[in-house]
Amino acid sequence: MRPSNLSGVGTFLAKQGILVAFALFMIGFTIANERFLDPDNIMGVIRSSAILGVMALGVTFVVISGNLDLSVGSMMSFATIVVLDLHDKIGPTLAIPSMYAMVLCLGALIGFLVGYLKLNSLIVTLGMLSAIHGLTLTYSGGKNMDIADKEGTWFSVFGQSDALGIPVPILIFALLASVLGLALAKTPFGRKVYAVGGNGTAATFSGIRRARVVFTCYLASAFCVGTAGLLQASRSLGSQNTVGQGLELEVLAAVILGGASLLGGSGTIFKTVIGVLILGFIQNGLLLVGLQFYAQYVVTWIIIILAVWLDIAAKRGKLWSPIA
Amino acid sequence: MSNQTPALRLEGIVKTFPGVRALDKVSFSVMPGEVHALMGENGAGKSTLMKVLGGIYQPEEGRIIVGEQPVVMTSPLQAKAKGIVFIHQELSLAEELTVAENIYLGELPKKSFGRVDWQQLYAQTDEILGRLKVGFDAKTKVGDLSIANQQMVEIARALTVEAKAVIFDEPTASLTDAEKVVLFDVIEDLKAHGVGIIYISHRMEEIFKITDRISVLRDGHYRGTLTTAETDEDEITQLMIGRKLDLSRNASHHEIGDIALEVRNLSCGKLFRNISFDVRRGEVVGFYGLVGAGRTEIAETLFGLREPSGGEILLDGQPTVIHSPADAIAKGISLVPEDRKGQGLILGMNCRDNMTLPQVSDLKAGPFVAEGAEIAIFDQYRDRLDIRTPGWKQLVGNLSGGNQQKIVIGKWLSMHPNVLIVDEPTRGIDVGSKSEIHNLIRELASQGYAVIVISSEMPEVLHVSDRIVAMFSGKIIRTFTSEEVTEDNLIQAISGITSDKAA
Amino acid sequence: MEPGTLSTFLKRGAIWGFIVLELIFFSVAGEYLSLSDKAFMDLDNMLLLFKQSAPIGIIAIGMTIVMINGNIDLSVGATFALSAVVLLDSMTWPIFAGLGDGVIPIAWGLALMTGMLLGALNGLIVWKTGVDAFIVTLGAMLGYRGLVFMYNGEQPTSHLNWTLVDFAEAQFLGLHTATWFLIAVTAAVWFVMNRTVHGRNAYAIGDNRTAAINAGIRVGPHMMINFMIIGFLASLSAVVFYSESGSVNPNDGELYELWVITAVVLGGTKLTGGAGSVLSTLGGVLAIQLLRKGLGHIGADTETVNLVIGLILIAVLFLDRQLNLKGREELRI
Amino acid sequence: ETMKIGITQNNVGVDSYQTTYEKAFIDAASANPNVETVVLDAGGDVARQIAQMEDLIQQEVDAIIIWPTNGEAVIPAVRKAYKAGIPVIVTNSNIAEQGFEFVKSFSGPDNITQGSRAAEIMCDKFKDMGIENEAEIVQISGQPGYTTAIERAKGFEDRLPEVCPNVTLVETQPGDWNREKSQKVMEAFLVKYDGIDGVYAGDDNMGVGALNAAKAAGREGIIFVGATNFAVGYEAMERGEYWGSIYQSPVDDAEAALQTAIDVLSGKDVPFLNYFDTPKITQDNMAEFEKPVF
Ligand SMILES: Nc1ncnc2c1ncn2[C@@H]1O[C@H](COP(=O)(O)OP(=O)(O)OP(=O)(O)O)[C@@H](O)[C@H]1O
Ligand SMILES: Nc1ncnc2c1ncn2[C@@H]1O[C@H](COP(=O)(O)OP(=O)(O)OP(=O)(O)O)[C@@H](O)[C@H]1O
Ligand SMILES: [Mg+2]
Ligand SMILES: [Mg+2]
Repeated sequence: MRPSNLSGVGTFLAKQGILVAFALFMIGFTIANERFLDPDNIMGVIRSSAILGVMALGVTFVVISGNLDLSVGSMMSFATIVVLDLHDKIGPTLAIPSMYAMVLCLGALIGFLVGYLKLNSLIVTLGMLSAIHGLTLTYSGGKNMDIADKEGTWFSVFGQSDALGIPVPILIFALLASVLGLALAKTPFGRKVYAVGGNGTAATFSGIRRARVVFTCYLASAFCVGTAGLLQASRSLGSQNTVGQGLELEVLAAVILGGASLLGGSGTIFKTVIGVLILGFIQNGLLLVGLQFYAQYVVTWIIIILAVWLDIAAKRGKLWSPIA
Repeated sequence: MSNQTPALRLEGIVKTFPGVRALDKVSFSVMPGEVHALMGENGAGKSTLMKVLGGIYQPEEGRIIVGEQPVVMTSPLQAKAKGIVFIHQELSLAEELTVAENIYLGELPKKSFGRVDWQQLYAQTDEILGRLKVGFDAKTKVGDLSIANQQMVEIARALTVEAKAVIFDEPTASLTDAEKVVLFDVIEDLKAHGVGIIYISHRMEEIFKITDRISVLRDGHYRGTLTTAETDEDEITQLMIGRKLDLSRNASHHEIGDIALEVRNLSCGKLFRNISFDVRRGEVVGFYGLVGAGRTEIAETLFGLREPSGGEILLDGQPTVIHSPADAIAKGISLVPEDRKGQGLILGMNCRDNMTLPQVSDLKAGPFVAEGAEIAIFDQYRDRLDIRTPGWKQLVGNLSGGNQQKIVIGKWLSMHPNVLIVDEPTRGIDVGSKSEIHNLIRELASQGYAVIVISSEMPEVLHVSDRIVAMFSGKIIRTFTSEEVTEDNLIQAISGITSDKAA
Repeated sequence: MEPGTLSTFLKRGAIWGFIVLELIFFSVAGEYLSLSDKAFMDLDNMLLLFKQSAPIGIIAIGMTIVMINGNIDLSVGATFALSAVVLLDSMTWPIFAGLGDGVIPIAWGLALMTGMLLGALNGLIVWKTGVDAFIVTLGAMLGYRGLVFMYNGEQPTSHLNWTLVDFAEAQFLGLHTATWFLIAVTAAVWFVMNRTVHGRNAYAIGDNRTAAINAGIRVGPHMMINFMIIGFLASLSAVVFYSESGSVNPNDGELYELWVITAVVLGGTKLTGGAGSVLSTLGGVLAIQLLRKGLGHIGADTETVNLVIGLILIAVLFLDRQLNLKGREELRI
Repeated sequence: ETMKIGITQNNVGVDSYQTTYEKAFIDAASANPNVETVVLDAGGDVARQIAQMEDLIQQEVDAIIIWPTNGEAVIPAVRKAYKAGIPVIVTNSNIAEQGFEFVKSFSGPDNITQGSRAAEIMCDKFKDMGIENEAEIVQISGQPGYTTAIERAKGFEDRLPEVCPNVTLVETQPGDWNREKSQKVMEAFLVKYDGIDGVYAGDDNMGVGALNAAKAAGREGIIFVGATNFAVGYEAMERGEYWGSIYQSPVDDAEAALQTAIDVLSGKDVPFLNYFDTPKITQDNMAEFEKPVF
């Protein structure tokens, strides 16, 4: 076959449409309000996106494996409440691993149901959304959970302190993104995740233990959710039962904005991070511009569609869909 | 014929994909009432040319002329309106719908209020199915049919409209002989009605049997047109691959070793019963039978995909239970499945990753996949199987059908299994590569592998096998050695005519 | 047999079996746990069940066809609210002042138009841009909600018209007005999906879009029609519900999309498209409503309700899978 | 003879006020041997609340207490109960006037007054500090669309110009009763405005969220005022970081509602508007109040 020439720039645009979209928004907001590019603001946005971002990393695995996870929001509330409660009961050093253990158990349950029993992930995780919310309410008795001694605990390091001049949540997000990004892109396990999501039957025929892969993806998701809960708890040292409510859709939006297909088999951690940042900066930028929250809704709607449209239009080389 | 106007004509067609110039100024025409073969190696551009004709792809250059009118076709709908019917190489069916709805997909008969006229639909469908002499009816769900029967549903679409031209893109790849006969009758019939037929196939005997002329493509270029009656296989292959083929069997006389795989009284529900056979190292055992005979199911059971309801499997004399494909692979069994799109490949993944998928856990550099080793494996089998792709990064879904099949074969060969099971290994593969794959199978045997070949092509089974197991309706009728077997007694056995039963 | 007949109905029987289980359980448990002297399976209570299922049910029927078509619509909750705002607000517009109760059909018409337009907008975007319906409607879920708030700030939009309330509360042949609408919608959509060319093409598109395109089906318009139908049904649901309640909060209908999708999937419709049945969706809706009602009947508290509803959803799915297992000889994939 | 009382609440679990209310209600009911209760929760969904009203009517309870999700949408459902001869008591936030003829009594706090008291707290503090002529404030309101949120914002916005005409309210954004959301909103406010002197939040949960944002950004001296004092707010006041709020007890709220229902059923005369008092609480007078339990 003789290769036909595509210009380097064209290929780059086609592959990274989402990055281009991202750059455009940043420019737009900067024109609208010069404080937008203030380093403090940028740091602030990334820091407050970190919690959503950490969750999105795990969900990326689940989505690439061809499944959904709508339970992350309520599981994050659970993690936050549990770690705050245990903080006062058994101290932070034990509270953190105990919280992770509980959250991983929930992840394992979902992974078992979806992976091994092959139940539909949308319904299973929607069911878990509701069930875990019930669990959280039962656990906390429906009350806010607050750490008694807010000044005297080192627990706040995860959410509130800086290291190397960078807020710790951002460092944790970056670290997790690098580790999970490498795991997905470079390890045999990552390859299997793509295979299972791309064509589960063919993956099975290739000797991949599909159930195990799906199970592990949900464990990864649960681990990320636990981390998000930890960051959340540490950031505010107190929480409502509903702290994570509704985050599932935001997380999903970020993952999809990053270009992962809901059908599975495509997406990357890097793009998810971009998706998370886009959402974070849109929210922040619109607040800075001073739009009413409902005007923000409308603008977010338009931006989400434009961003994804730009992305796929660049990939297919045509603005309009060829569908008749 | 030459003083007539062609039914349709393509002139100077150019079509490129990222990294591939699939068609380079190709011209081609078909006369009314002519069966015109389109031949070429895998990836030569046959399907692409036909997709241009069918309105699925738009060419960058060139014209399409239907009758005497140049036309621009931007959608399949327009092609259909111009009387061009396209029977696709890859099945293009809605599995949840019925046979009738699939045959009339896009043109269901209407009554008032946009209602479907079911009576008319079923009447028309029954008539068509009657002509095709198939064993299923109009109301069957397509997803419940075997691949072969699904192919017949595709073919049935050719009979639904007043066609000027019908394109058959490898219609026989998954048909058995009996169904082929029906198909050829249909083609004769269309021909008699003055329809121009474009027929793509890699099977020489079919080409000689039904076509009038043969056009050949190579690497996206038009290579010439031959009159079937005046040519022979050698000339065609020469044009296709630029050299002559040596079709003789490598008479490598090697030692037949110990029994690698033995199956005793294996049963699986209603799918097959009391199956007993063995395969020795260095031996190729062919399985031959009609569609639905249960060969694929045996293979799937051996590969851990089905739970046997009775019987025993012994590997190297040791009774084993095979729990899953992963388990089977660990025990040295490989399976090249018959459905390459559904079971063999991950279309959205690149060539290299597909090929190394079963061994990806073993190819490690530290915690990561050793991509260099992967590329080496890919390169080795690309050369060996002559896979046409711009590079390992190409998505498998963008390869031609035959090249996809080669990826699947490469994937399993690279595992160096003790027992290799290949199910319809050369479906859709061009003559050159086919003989290459046959040689490869023989060679593997000579290296001491035990090989099972399931095929619906009698020449293939006869060509590669040391022994042939004939199956009918879930049972083994007879096992032939290569000395005993003849075409006649094999056909008898697989049709359920039990004259002498010696298994 | 044509598609959509009794046998397919029974084959997807898990949801109906589950409804029977629920009825038995709550009847028995109600004897011990309920304060009420009335039986759970009291006729009036069952009639109420249908009525209370209508708001979600009518939308779920629409979601079934969109999902069969291979798409999804997450914006239904917002469409529901926006149509309600139009319905209630238009009755107070000065131009209609002279009409008295004659404004009612006009307000209905306007609300239904609103839903259809919003649906058409979604459909058009999906069709023309090729962006996945999930993303388009996820965006629209926010965007349409924003429009609701823009309309009236954060205030509820209200207009109580007692004629309308009386009509909505009426019972004809024992069934409430809302129930009649639910039945009519189910029947009409069943007809469209199983008897018309549009319906069958919608199945084909969801099943195998490439095949549909290759067969010359115009995929775009069919998808758009289905989005218009679901938009219409979301506003019909609003019309039925708000005729009776007369006031809409700007965040009404939030999370409806998730409950609607749950009902549809419980009814056996595939998320990937191509398969699904309107009648089974009705079963899914009834099962969820029955669960809520039953838990209220036996006095379960908030935590328990959340916990149980979640676990039951999963249990139904499990039950359905067990019923549909083809046996040991099935391919293990 | 026992009284069967049904209650349909707004959205238990969304914040601890409602949860504490539910607990207190159940406790109060079980302390009274003559009362049996059916406790339902609408989860914030009007449709579900109307269905619950219908169910309660169908179960023939003796009285119904409703915490309306929407003060107008529930009127027809309330009318149904009225027609069925079941007395209805509205709790916490009232229904619209059109429905008054179908209910026996309203019991709860006066949200408008709460809002205006919060404005007074804020203004008084600014006067103390001597910045009542230049102060700039921002508002973080409750869940958009909820009566309580609307009324508290309205009370505040109407009263503020009366007491402190020169204080400017520069921007209002909703915090959805959510501490985390409120923290994000405040972060953006801090970037956008350099001179914020005061923050009014629809409840202390959100107020503390805003406080956390200010602390993280190292901005001191901002006056935080909430409405509905939560334990977190009380603690922040103890630490001197948070200025004041409105003291409102869900236990009082729940007990008042139940008592009203019992009184109605026992044929006693009850006033139609049965407000319980919600006093101002600031760092100055907080010693007079117990720390809230929620
Ligand atoms: N969608 C696509 N994107 C990129 N390359 C493509 C695409 N479709 C086809 N090609 C390339 O175009 C060339 C011609 O493919 P085509 O399918 O026409 O071959 P073919 O002659 O039909 O082969 P076969 O006999 O194997 O079916 C191949 O190299 C193939 O990889
Ligand atoms: N006429 C038919 N109608 C419906 N289903 C059929 C029919 N023929 C076969 N099947 C189904 O196909 C299965 C057999 O498949 P298959 O054709 O793969 O068998 P096989 O012996 O491997 O043949 P081949 O390898 O030629 O395809 C059976 O389980 C049966 O359910
Ligand atoms: Mg081809
Ligand atoms: Mg087979």
